[in-house]
Amino acid sequence: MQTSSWVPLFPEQASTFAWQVDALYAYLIVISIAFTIPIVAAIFFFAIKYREKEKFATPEEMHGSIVLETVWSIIPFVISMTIFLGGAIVYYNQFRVPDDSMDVYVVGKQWMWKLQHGTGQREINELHVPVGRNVKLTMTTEDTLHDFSIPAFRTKADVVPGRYTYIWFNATKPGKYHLFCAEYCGLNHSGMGGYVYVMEQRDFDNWLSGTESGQTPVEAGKDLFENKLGCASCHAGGADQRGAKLEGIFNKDVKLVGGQSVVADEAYIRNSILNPSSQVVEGFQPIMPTFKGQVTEEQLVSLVAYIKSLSGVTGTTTSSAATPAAANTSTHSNTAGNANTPASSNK
Amino acid sequence: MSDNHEQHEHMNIPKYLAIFGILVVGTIATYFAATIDLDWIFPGANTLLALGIAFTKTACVMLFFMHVYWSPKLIWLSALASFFWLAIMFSYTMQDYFTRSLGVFSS
Amino acid sequence: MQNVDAIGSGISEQPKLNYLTNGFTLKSWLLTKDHKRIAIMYLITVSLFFMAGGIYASVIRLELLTPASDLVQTATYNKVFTQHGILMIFFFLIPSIPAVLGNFLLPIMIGAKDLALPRINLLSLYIYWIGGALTIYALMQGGVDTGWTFYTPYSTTFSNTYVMAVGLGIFINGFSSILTGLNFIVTVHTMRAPGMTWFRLPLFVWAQYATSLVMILGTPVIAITVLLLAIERTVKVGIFDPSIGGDPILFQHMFWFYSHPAVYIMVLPGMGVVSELISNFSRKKIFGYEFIAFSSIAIAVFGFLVWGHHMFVSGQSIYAGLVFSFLTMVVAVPSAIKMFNWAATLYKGSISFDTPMLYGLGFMGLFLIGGLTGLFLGAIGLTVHLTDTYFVVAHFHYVMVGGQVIAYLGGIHYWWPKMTGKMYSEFWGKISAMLVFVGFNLTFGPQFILGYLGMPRRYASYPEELQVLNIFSTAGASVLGVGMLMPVIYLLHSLVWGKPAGDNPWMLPGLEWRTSSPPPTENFEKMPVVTWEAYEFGEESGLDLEGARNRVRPSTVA
Amino acid sequence: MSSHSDNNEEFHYHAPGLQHQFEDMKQQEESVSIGMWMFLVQEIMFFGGLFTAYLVFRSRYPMAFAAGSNHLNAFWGGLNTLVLIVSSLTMALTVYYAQKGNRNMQVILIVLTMFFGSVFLGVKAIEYTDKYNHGLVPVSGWNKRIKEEAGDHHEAAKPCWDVDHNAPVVEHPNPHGEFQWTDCSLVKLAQDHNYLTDAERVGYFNQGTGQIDANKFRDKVRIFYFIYFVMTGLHALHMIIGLGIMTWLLILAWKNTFSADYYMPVEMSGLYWHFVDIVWIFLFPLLYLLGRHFLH
Repeated sequence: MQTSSWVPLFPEQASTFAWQVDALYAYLIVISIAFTIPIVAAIFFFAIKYREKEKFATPEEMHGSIVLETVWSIIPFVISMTIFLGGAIVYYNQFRVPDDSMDVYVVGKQWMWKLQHGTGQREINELHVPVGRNVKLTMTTEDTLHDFSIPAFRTKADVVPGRYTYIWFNATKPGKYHLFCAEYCGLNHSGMGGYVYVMEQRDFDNWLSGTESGQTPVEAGKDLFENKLGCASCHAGGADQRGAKLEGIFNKDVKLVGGQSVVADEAYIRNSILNPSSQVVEGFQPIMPTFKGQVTEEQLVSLVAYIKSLSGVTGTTTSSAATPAAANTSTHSNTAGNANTPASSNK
Repeated sequence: MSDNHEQHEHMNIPKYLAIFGILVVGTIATYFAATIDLDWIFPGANTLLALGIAFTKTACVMLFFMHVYWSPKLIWLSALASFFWLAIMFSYTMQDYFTRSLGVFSS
Repeated sequence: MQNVDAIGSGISEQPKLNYLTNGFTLKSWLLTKDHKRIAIMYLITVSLFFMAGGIYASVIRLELLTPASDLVQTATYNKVFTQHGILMIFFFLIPSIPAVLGNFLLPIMIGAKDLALPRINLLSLYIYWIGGALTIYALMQGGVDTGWTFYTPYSTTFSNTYVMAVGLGIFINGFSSILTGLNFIVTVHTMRAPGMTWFRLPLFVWAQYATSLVMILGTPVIAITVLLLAIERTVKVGIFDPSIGGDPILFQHMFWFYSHPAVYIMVLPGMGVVSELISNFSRKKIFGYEFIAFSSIAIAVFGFLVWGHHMFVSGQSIYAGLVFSFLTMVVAVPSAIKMFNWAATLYKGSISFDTPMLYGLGFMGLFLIGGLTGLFLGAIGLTVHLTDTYFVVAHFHYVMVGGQVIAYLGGIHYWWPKMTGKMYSEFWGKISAMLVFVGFNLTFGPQFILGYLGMPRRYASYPEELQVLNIFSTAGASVLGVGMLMPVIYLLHSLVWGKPAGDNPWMLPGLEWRTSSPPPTENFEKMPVVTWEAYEFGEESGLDLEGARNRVRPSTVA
Repeated sequence: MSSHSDNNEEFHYHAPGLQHQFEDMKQQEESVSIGMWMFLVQEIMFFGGLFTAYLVFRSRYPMAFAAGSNHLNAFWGGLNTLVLIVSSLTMALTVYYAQKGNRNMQVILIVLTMFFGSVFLGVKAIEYTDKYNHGLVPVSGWNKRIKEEAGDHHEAAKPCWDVDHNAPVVEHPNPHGEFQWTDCSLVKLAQDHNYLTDAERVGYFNQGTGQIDANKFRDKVRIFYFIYFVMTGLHALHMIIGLGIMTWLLILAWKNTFSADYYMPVEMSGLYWHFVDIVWIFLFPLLYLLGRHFLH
């Protein structure tokens, strides 16, 4: 949807079967026009030609015509069958997953997408894929129904708890495309989305081997908070937000479940990101997932800096407590799995 | 149109008792047929037999106790249509379940 | 037998006792068994629900004026679109034409004194009131945010709003529509006047009959589905919860088994009204009467075979998707037949452009678009892209509003003189019909483009590049809103200041035009005997056409 | 319409119970009869939704359904079927005698019908109580709470596929009134004979160890019991409504209202009563008997 026109009419075609969907769409538009114009023209023509000349007239009586009825039953039937066939062919291409696909695992959760590449890299609300490769998404959800939708690729599928559903695509054009959740899933449904980045293979390899960043820690943290990690889906939004309020908490006392209270310093913030259930703020449910293994120490530092900035504290000094010795080592986790298993152990 | 005034002349007490007898025999037959393992014929043969008996009993009740046999076509039609619509609901729902790739990993 | 010339020719000389003047106490209304009074009470209630739903609609459009979720909070927005859907579908669209126009006119059109089961009819009104009151109560307590589809497991496990109360309201309300349908079927079978054979029935009656079949066969299934949902939500047994063995998609099957045919409950009566309007205002026998009549029945039957097209991407099997796609294509044919027959009816007619006819022509245009975009959504490969986007929203509004609501307004204008005995302002009627048509297209036309661009439905905030189209849509909605409000004003105005309409202002042959306006409590002075075919505009109809022409001639001929 | 007479002008006899909107009794009877059948059609669709749920889950988890079914008491279920059939007969005969205008037989037969209807509900109550006592109500907390006593707790820990169906039922401790299930013998059987469906292979077993997971199996049996309770509960509700109708009919019959000319209320109530019987004719084999043959 990067069109520069004033009002976009078509989303970008960015997958191998996008043109097929568009062709079917165009075919249907042609058929619609082919039906609409004669009918509307006939209505207008009759309405003018046979308009009332005298009140309460009795126009010449006319009887129905079996021939006409048969003709205009069969023609729409035949046309609708061609549409069905076209739809079936396109559908076949959309859902027949090629064998040589690169795997990406997707877990929906209110209200973020958690993705993991077959090679172990984790992403949240973002998907980086190389151009020209078949990518197969194996998807499920931890809670309610969601729907993984990429309009530019013309594909989507519901994700269903307790099951895997699959979509695949082969991106044809590098760029940044919208990713939506298209099945209503509760409060922040419209915020549950992000972007799909299609990259040249070389850039993708670079991306795999580490992320580059030219941002300040607060900016990087803001980006992580609002987009990449999706923290904002629970920790921002006003009175109804599900997570604790973060504005102005830095260096203040926080009451925890169980009656204790702690000072919200850097160590506390960092611990809350990595071990959310260990210190739950009073009045909230322990529903926050752990981000251990998904954020690098670098990113943690940025996040802490950003959360501090919400309290008006600037400066990016990191206290020693928040920055252990291994601060800059990237900690991509290769353990597939935890996230891919919906909570089934509540027996 | 139904002629209710003649209707009761179609059934008399011996006929009612005969239908009742069929129903009782059907019930007892269902019970004992269910204790015999018919899976050697094909899996689900027991269920099919039980449903067969149940439909026979239903037919008896509807035709004779509910006087459908002597009723106008509309009543026949509505009785049949309701079963037809049940069949639609069952078959079109099950065509999904029987052809769905399982994909279930935990339930 | 019946002197048809005596009635149906002019303005009554002295006020006769009619259904409105037959008793003025509250009790005479609340305990009435008169189908016309029940219809009027339905009309008032249905209109209130329509206005409430309309207010929600305007909040939705105003919120979507800007990409951010800023006018109302996201949580509120979710409740607003849910409640818009619930009120409009269950409490407006489903009862609108059957319970208001059908109730009022079906017995008169077939020459009966009343519906066959008048007490059941009153009972259905009370059930509707109880269900509606419960729903309104739940909305005032805090509302519900599941979407009108109540998809599990969100509605059973995750939503912490008033799902139970609203579900109960819908459960109760369902029985109201079952009883109405039951009553209509019985009435059409047994209460037709002498000479009123099946193929002399007005097509409105055929459409009501087909609708009633759907109500009887479909509505019980939504009742049981909502019941299961309520039990699951209260006591967690797991039938829809996959973590303990259930299947959320089963809910969708059971829900759409009713809710797709319910779409036909919402549009078939509209088709019936439009058949009346097109034929009567072109003063010409409808083209292909039998084909229109049987296509209504065909739609009612085939409508039950296509529900899976709502579930193409839900995780239903690929094979099932293809079968449902195929059947969806088949069900398009009867609708196409109706459309062609309506257009052919205009040929060589004598077409007058009174307000009801403007709505009738508007319906043809809008339903054409609604029906054709239905084909887009039946083509399975294309629908993968379009499911749950604004394309779907635009499509069903074209069918529901462009179809049923337009037909309902047309019907109200058409039969208003009969119902009240007063004529509304033709000038304002035409203005409002055109405003509705223009406003409607401006509102929902851009949403097709938005949908193809991928904007998902039920979004409180959306990407910025989509704002321009949303602004068009909101602008259109305000025109539509004005167009919808105007009839309320001039119709109410006509009640007091309107000119007496006369028994048969348009000299039409239907039985409803052969009794006084408003009709007496038992509809006819004497039981009518039908000797003419349906839609007979010539002298065979027995109407005093020449006399009527002479009366108007000096003033109309230019 | 053939049923209308053309002589509207004449005074005609106003039959008792003829409502104003009808021309004659025949039209009224026809209307009421069609109306009742339409009502029954919608009742069939109402139960149809539940049968769909039954079908879906039974085809998925046949062994869980068979196991759950084997713990219903087929004797009580069979007895109830017979009781209902007898009540259907008495109802049919009530209509017969109403058409003959025989007041005494009507009263006796209606009382008998109500008696058998009440016996049916009584037996249902016994069955429900039994399920309550044995922790088979599918809602957690709605079962009898049995305190855990010293030395008792190992009862629950028995391997769940070694169940002797002839042994007396042992009460397992159930301090919170949970749904309880310990009998996995059918899974074992089906595993040995290679009967299991794909859904069952995933649904009953621990994916890590490959062993039967008693908790996962219990969840599937709970769905059976849920469907059992909803179906029989709604059926019982229809029986209770039926008893109400019978009471009304009894009063009318007592007043000698019915005759060869006017017996529609009896006929219509009879249709309802037979319909409720028909539902049970299907519920009995589908709920009580479906897994019986595995025990022999």
